[in-house]
Amino acid sequence: MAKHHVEAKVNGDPVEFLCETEETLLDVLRDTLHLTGSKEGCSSGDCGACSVMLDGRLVCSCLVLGCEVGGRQIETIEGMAKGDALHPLQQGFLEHAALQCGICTPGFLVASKALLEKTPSPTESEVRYWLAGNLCRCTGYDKIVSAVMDTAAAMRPKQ
Amino acid sequence: MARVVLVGNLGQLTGGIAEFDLPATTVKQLYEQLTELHPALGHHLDEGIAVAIDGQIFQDALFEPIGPDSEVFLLPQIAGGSTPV
Amino acid sequence: MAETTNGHSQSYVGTRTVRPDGHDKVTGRARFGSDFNLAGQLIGRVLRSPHPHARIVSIDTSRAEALPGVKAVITRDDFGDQPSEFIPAGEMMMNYKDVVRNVMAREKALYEGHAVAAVAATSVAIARRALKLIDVTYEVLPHVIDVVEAMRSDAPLLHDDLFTVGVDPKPEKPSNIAKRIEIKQGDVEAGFEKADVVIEREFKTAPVHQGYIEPHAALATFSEDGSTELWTTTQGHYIVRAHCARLLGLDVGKVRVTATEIGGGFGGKTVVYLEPLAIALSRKAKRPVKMVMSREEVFKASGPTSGAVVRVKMGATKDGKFVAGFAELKYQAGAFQGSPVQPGVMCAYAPYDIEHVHVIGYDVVSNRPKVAAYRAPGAPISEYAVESVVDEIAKTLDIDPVDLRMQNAAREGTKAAYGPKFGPIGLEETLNAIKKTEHWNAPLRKWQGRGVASGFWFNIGGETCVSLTVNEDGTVSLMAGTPDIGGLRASLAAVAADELGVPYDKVRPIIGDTASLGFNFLTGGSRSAFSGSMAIVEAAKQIKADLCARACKLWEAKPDQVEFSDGAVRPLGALGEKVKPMSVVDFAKVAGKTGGPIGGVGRINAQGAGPSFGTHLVDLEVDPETGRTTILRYTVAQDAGRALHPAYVEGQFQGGAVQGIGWALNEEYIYGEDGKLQNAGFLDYRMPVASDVPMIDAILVEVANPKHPYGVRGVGETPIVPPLGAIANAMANATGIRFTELPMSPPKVLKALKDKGLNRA
Amino acid sequence: MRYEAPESVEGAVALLAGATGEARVLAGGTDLLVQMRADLVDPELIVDIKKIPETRAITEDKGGWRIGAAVTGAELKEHARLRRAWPGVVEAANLIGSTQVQGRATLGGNLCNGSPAADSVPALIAAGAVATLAGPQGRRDLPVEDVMLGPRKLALRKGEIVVSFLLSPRPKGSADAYLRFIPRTEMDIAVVGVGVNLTVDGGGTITAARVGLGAVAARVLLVAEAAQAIIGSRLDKAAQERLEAAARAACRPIDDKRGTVEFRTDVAGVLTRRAALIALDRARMS
Repeated sequence: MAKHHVEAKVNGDPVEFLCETEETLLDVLRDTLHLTGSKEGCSSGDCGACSVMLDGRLVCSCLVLGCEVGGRQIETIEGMAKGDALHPLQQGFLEHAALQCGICTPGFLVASKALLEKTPSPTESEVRYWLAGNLCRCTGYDKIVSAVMDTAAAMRPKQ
Repeated sequence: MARVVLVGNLGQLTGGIAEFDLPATTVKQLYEQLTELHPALGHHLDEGIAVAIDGQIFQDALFEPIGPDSEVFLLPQIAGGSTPV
Repeated sequence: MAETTNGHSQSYVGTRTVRPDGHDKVTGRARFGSDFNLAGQLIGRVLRSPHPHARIVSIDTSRAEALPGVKAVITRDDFGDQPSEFIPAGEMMMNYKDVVRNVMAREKALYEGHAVAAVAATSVAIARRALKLIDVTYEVLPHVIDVVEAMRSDAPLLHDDLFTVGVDPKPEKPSNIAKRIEIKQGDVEAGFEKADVVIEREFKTAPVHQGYIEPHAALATFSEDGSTELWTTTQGHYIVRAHCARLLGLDVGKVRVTATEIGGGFGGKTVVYLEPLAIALSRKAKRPVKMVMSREEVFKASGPTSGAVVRVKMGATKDGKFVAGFAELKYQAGAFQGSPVQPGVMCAYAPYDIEHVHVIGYDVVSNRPKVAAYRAPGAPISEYAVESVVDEIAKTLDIDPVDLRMQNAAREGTKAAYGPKFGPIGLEETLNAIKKTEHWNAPLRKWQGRGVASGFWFNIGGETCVSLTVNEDGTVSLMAGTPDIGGLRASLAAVAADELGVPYDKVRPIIGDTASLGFNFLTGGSRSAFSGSMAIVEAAKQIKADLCARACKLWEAKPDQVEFSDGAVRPLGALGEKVKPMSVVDFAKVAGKTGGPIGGVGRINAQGAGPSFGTHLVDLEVDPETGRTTILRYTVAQDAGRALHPAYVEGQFQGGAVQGIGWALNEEYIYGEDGKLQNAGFLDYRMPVASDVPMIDAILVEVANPKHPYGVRGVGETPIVPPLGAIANAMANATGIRFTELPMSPPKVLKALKDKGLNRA
Repeated sequence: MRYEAPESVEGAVALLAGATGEARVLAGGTDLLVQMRADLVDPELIVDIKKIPETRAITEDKGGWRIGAAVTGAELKEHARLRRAWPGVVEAANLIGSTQVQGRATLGGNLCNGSPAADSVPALIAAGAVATLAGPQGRRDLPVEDVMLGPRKLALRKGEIVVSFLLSPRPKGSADAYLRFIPRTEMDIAVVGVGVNLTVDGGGTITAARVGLGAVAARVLLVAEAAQAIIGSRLDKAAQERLEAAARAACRPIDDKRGTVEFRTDVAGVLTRRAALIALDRARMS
């Protein structure tokens, strides 16, 4: 059958694309829209490297069909920095050396941003459980968790 | 004369002799003298061998000097991140 | 950071600078293996054997070739056979007869997932359909998975031309035992005579995968004249070039390989899988071909490290002196010979000063994917077994386990169990550091336990080539040829900045392709920061000498009237009144007038890699009713020689520790009776997730390596050596039971507790 | 492969009933998409039910709760009143996968995937949840324990879908709890899953109970013997031991990559006791 014609918003910009039913949102982002910041580590929702926001919900873009996202808002790592300024989490990851190889970093950043928008003052345990769907094999998570906690503290309005 | 010790399986190529005293002043000379004594060692020395001179391990270092009373060990090469065979 | 026009004396080495490649990696801009595309590219896919062991009777590709959109199909017939000879590829000794068979099965498929054919098509969907149209006739053969079964004389034989090396006389019958190796020191039997306590145990470890999050990926384009370009995610693009040129009969000089950003490797990206296939498909299709492995393919067809059976027998006097150590190691190599049993043998007793040592190792093939290197290849397995027995000796003699290690620790001048004497090393310092932690004395509750273990890795140097170029504005371009897998560019840029006295942010480091620099051995063996910084010092030396020479000409001075210091050539003595110092920036402005471009190239075969020792301390808690283990607290102390970038050194310690936690508790390759892998995915291959682990305290011990200009030691591999033993020792401390099989997964732990009637809170 | 996203139950049923080849319902997609990638299924038609308002709603229904089949775990968690009424059901749903999966995975999908290890199913069974199905012959209600017959085998007829689940009103002094065993802290499939729902009288004696056991048999079990073992007790040591024994007796597990028969059986007893104690605490405080 004919491809699906889909209109959606990615990082605030209107996009239009054609896709087969079996193509995932991740396939569309990477191969059709050339937004390769979202990474494919497993295609089964187990590694979180493809994390994006879909209408404000954190999801694995490998577990969403491209044809499902008509009329919806998608936010990817490419939309995280605003203008000249990195998002505080991006800056925090750099300063804490919270990345080694960097393949999991976009997914961790998107997921961490979602956490802080929901829970501005997470405990270490909340951070670890929220990020349990994002695999990192390099860092042992230590510096990632510190980066998220410290950035959260820095982002909170000071009393 | 430098004291030369073969570690591991290399000894099997010298009929079990694992220790030598040789007048070599470089790794290159050492290889030549050993091959002279035990031709079977020949191509094994060209590949996959590390040389420890007075405790310092060298890999592929033909011109490394050997002192008159140096203690030299021939070891299987360590490849670390790559798999040694 | 303030920039001074006339030289610059700030030191960056040893500080926590932001990595130069960082912004690209937090914004999604950085391009990893599968992020590269070429106009007109085809998609390549691999057909893999469903059988663990089968003769390939015939392969009929005609139906696949007839499918519209299919542009090329390759099989064993597209690769010339290779003679059985071990030749050095970089530093790795390889037998290309095996390599060519591993990238594409020839006579037999030797493991489930073994590549049998590959297609290139205009879309993923067509490529997938094409695979289903390739008709392969297999003659299924009996298979063998377990290492001990594979060693039996009646075991199914993988290679009828494999005769055990290292036994005398040479065996008449082939077997699955590729090699027997041995190291001896003193007289181990006499040693055991002197022992008051002798403990002997047999241990079993499961194969574990490196678990990098980025699957293998390659993009190749081949021109009619044989010139080839390849983009691939690898730890060593020069090694990839060597392998591909050899396997496809190409001139090395015509193959240009670019290492993309690499999403983890840990040793697993030191060999070729997709690369030769992508080039062969592109050669046939005359179009670029892109290939990316699925996660399932990564688990089934790329190298885990060995599973093993290890027997250890140690003897000590009643006052705690180790007098004899024996060990027998049986390592799985996978379908082709070449397990890391050699370093396993050499590392087993390396941390200790023992007079009598005898270690035997076997390299054994079975119907599993060929093992690849994994962080300190071979060492974690044998050192886990020894550290477990050391812990039992401590308990038996009622000696503090750290004190016992201290008493027997290798130190400068100790004759290593593998032969030579150690230079300056830091094992005692790491033991002291651990003993000084608050962690060491913190209280524990019921069902909680504490364990300690030490570990050793050799580290290597090797061939390295880097270039430094001073640009017209005085900024510096740094090119290295070893893929940056965890912050290398930050370390090298700091060294270059300090050597030339320019600001860190004026040094731009990149990883060059194989056409841009001389041969570089791969990123592995904990060598890239060690060797790379050495080569940069060499390149900077050339630049300094050149600038001094130019200054002499400009100032009409003698060489002894000038010196390079703090980023500038400075006039000495009386000359100082006549002329002002000239900084690197000043020279850059007049480069053309004074002789042309300014730059240096460091070409070295780095020697003098210093071993790195580490000691790990772990607390854990066992749920006696379910056998579940929780890691409560973890401290790593390791000798870094000198940490060029402390944060990334800590990162190596922390990452290695957590990989070790996974190895110890939950990671394993699980095979069914049918010889097929049952957990080829992140769901059931259980790597630690963020909520499984605590913070990992990292203590940097710095015992300078005298052979390195900055005192650097490699740090990347040692951190995965101690965790297995430390966690096993903590389990023994928590439960009173000595576990001798990894992983210590809940069913095994609960069974052991139940057998002792301990499975109640 | 066809993709349809009807906006009414009738539309979805008509599409599925009319399908010539293999047809699959798409809710959260966290199982279906993985199976498609792995070439385990290759449906001719995919019917996305998320555009049907009825499958997406959580509504109070005569003191009880009606939960749409396509409501996600994250949405359940954010529903404070539902969480207070049925903590066990909500915590079970919240154990399905990662935060990312929580944003997609649904109660209906978790049940209709037909896995004996589905986390939310033992809790729904313990809760006495009833599934409302719609098909070509109209609607019918089926207790959740009767929906799944075996691995990947459901009692649904051709063209039938699960529209919603009904949780009955809570009598005073009742509460539920769900516990599962996994080797890691997250991201694993349950090796054992236990839902316990019980009611206590003023004196703290258990007057009613239901126990659902997952991953220990070919389907999720409703274990009446386990409930009988504690009804009339105050969950004293003796009752706890009877409960454990009953739970273990009900297990008919298999050895597989996730656990052995012995391990699953032992842990089923332990978790049933622990879940019952949590439910009891909650019931007494309610």
